[in-house]
Amino acid sequence: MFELSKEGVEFVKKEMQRYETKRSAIIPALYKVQEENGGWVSPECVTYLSQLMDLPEVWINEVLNFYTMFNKEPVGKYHVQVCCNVSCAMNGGRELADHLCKELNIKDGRHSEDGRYTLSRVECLGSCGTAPMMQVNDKYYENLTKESAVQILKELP
Amino acid sequence: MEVKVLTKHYDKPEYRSLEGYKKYGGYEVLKKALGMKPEEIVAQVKEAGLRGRGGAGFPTGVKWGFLPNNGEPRYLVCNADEGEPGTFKDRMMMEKAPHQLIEGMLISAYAIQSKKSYIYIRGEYMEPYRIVEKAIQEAYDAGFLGKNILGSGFDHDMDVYRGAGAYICGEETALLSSLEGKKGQPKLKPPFPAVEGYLRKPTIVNNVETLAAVVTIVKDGPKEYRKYGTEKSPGTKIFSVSGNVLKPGNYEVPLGYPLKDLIYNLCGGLKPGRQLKAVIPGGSSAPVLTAEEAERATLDYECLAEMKSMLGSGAVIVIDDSNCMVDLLKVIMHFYHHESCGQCTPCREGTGWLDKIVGSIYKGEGRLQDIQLVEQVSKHMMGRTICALSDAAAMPAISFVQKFRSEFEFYVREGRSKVKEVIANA
Amino acid sequence: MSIVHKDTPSTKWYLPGILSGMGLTIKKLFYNLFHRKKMPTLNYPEEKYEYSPRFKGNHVLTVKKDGSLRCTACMLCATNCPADCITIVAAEHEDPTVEKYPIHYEIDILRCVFCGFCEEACPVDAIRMGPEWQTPGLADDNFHYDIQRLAYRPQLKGGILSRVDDEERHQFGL
Amino acid sequence: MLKCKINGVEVEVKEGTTIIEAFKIAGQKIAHYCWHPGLSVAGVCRLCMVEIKGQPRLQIACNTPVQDGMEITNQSEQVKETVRWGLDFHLINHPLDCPICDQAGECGLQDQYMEFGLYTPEMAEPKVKKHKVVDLGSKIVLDTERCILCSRCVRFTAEVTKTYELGIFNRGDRSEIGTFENKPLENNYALNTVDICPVGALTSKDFRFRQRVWYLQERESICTGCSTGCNIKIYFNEEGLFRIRPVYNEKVNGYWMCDEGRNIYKFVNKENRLLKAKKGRKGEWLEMEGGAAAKDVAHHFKSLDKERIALVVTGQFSNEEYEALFQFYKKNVGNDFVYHWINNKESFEDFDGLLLRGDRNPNTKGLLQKLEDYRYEQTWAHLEENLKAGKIETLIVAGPENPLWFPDLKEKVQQWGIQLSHLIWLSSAKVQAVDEVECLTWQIPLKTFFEKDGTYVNYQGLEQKSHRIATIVPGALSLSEAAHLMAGEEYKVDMAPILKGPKKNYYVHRRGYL
Repeated sequence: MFELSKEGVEFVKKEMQRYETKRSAIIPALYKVQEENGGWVSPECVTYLSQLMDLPEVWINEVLNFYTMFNKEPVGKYHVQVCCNVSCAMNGGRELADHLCKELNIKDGRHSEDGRYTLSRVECLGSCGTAPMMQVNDKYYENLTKESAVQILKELP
Repeated sequence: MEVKVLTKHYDKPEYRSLEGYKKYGGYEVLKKALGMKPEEIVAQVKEAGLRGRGGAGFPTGVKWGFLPNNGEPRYLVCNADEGEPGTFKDRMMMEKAPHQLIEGMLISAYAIQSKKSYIYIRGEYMEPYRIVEKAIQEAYDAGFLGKNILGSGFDHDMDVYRGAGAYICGEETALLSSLEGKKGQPKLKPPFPAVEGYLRKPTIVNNVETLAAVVTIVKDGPKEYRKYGTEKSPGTKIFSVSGNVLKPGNYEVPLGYPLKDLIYNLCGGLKPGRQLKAVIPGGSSAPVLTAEEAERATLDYECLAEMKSMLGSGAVIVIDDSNCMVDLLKVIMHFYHHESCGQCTPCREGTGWLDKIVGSIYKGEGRLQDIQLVEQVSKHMMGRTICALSDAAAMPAISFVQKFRSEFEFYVREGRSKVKEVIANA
Repeated sequence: MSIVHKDTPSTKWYLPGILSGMGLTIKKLFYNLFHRKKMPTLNYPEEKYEYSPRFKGNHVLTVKKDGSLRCTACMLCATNCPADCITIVAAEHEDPTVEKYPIHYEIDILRCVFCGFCEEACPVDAIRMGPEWQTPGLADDNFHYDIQRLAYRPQLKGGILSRVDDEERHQFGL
Repeated sequence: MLKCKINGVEVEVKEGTTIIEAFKIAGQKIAHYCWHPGLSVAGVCRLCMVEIKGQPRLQIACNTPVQDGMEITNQSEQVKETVRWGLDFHLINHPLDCPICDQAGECGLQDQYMEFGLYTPEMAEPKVKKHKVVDLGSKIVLDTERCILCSRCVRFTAEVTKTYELGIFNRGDRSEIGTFENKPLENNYALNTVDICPVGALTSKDFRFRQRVWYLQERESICTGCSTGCNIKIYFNEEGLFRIRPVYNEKVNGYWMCDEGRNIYKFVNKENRLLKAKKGRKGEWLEMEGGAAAKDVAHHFKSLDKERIALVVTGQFSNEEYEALFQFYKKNVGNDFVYHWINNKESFEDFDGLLLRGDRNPNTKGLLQKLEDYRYEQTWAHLEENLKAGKIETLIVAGPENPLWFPDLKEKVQQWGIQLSHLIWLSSAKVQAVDEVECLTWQIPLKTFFEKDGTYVNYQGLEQKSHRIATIVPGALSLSEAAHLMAGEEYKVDMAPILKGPKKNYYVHRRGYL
């Protein structure tokens, strides 16, 4: 059974006050839950959040399933998102993703075998001028080459 | 040449903080604006002919004029959900000059007499989110936000809201849905957000660049603003250039600037030995221009509309002859398939269908009639839905197929790309 | 209508008629004795005539690869039947990919006019009209053919495979 | 009032009317899936496109208000082309499993395809796979592949019942209707979502696979499940009744009805009915026709002590029947031992806020009025007292149509069997307890609301007429017929046509083509 930490509960309560409707707090609350649940939101989290926020589970689940930044399944310690949209594709974003799959031992196209990395090919991240690029968790890495990307990922703690 | 009006001080790192911003005349315009009547500011913006920089190009002053006078609380929302492939100007503006945005929002909020505003930032922009959040805190501490701002009796609260990854939230009504904590699905129009928006209250949604431009208009007056640009598209605009150019990046140029100059002068041209093949002038949803059209095009709303394309958000994607158009269309179609919110049937099913057709052509399993089918499906997706996402998907599809038909036909017949062939031969 | 019989020599004297008739019989007898393979008659019931496969005889319910009934109980055959001779009772199948199947399928063969409309109406090739045509029986025999008889009678040797396969269709996403 | 022209037909509509409503007023056909008059406007199916003179872009009719002097058409080539493509967009990912879909025959996609489609599909790509046969509790099965995401059901649970069970998850063509973690959709109005679903995505477990809809006839009637008196449509054929759906009535039920009310058809079907009249007592019953039994009662009546007779009535009958029964009682018995049997005293005044009322009788109000008219003012306690004291020997009981809603039925009947010497039991339902009584009993089968004409007064005091449709149990009498026959009068028993023979394809009958 998932439960937020005391500080997390306080954060959600505060967010519910912060906006005009408490429904607006769903997205921040889901971010918090995702952070505390190891990078993804499980159905139990939704049930828990629905009780905490006193909102129908369906509302939370709809939001959870609509937005791409909420993970519906467990992810590795580093969620590597490689942009494969037009500008990046033209500058080798897709090849970079394939290369990373190979280098990081990602067989099924999602998770590396040691569970450290999860790779997803995502749509435009708004860094087209510095293509190709990737986002690891919150942080942007731009103007990559195959070698530099691997190096960056390998050097992560 | 670049004309730096908005981006004048962007090269100075201290411009990001309140102190640095004030050093270069920050918040002086706000003082001036608070001394004016709200109607005067609206009139000035109207006179300056400022058009929305987010994509649709709707005149900002006219939009403000739609607000009903029914005494209901009004909201101002800044659309910083920059998701259009090829666009990265708002990110730069928020990172480099958050206070410029806040000042612009304060002036706009005063002009429309709104007491509460939100900045909706796309979820992936964690860095800009932190910067803007910090800037707002600074502004509160300095008394630029909150009760009785600068002793004028004008109260205003500002907050940031972080999205969670949905291109469609860049559409204003979808953004408002998202802000209400719902799925980011566009709402039916009418009623327009200016009448019934956030929480069914009158709401104005403006792009980051638009709101920042309000500062310069109020600062120098509409006449000065009109000095740049053309008659119908006045002012300067930031263009995000990406793709196969040597120096991609954001460039502020007056509207009406020739596209050719942007590519070859400011951006350093193409890689050596490459020919220009096509240019997407306004983000991935704008119809593509051929090289020949790109030579003629000037960057303003009218010229591009005449060429059946659009200025959009000002994201210029330059494509050279090493790219296969089938491949690029597949990437673009996959994007719209991924991002359709699923509300209206033509868009929900049409984007998926286009993605599958183009995908099967790409895999070499296409039929000749598929090319025509792409056109037909796109044609019937256009103008049939609540928001413009289905148009945004249909327009590139139609233009790609029409302008590069021979390439598509070659691909269908041979099951491989013409371009790679050409390059190999060369 | 009245028939006028006129006496002619050939009818007045019966002997020529008998002789010519006997002549034909004897000719055929000898012909058949020497050309036994060309004989047009069969020694029914020891010998049976094979009709073409397109003959609309007794109904067959086809089966899937696993031997279960192909029929989805859509009732289109029953709806289309001009003689109202098909009765189907549908039920929910345990397997969600099958969803609906008939627990009871009955054709009143004495009402059936063998028009073949059921075969035409069937969307999944579940009912066909086979080449069998002998349906003798006594008055108290059961002429309501049930699933057992329609799909698994011994003559069918474990059932006839349907041409329409769900798995293949799902594979191609149809 | 605004004037507008719809396909050339001039109509006047109220201010604020949308074009689609004007189309309905003008009696013109318009394709639509997501719009439902009882729900908010979603505007997502994009099928109700119309061309307005002077506007270059096609507009959706459901969200565009009529303005004075508008000329609107949906017959132009442009609109037809658009609707055809709109339909194609709906169909490209539709699984086309009509053979096993319960909606086939009343499906919006089929109807519109016959109207606008009739083309060869151009979709050559694989369809999107989603979940099939999702169990949504005891009432409903969901098939997300068939779903066209019109969001009617989602809006229903959000706006009408406010229970928020359903939602649309994911986005683009991966969107799916569903409940959170397959939680059951169990509210008492859930089956309305099945009614409003324009395709076969939501199907009712109760009706699932029992009949193809073209084998069903439909007739309007009044629900006798509670004192609200919802207007209903009964679907039946020669094999019996199969389902009930609501019919719009602004004053009574709007567009909806409760799920409990939908079950009343079960008490009309033969399995739960008293099929033959019986005379005798436990273990020694003599079967006879209803009329004969009533006449036998009349014959026997003379030998009974009139002062020791009492009448028990329930609120399940029509005004006309009460009138005839009380007339009979007044003339032939004359005492005022008439008692109103209230089934569920504790929950009698309950109301769930939407439609369902605690008073599970269709005509309590009518009965009370008639009791007042005849000045029958005895209380139930009085009956119990008299029974205990042995002052009553014979009881005439006009029993319930639906025994489920009379929880005290068994106990009462057993008690009467001991206390009485004669019981005259009038009811349409098969009641096990009555078969086991020890006193001399006549059981006379009655007609249900489906088989007789009658007026019912609902809780608001609104009189609603229900008409006879067909006969299920041929020997049954209405309460008034029974009353006349028990009085010894010669009376002709009238009957609606009996349901027999093989079922027919009623679509051919109704539309003239298949």
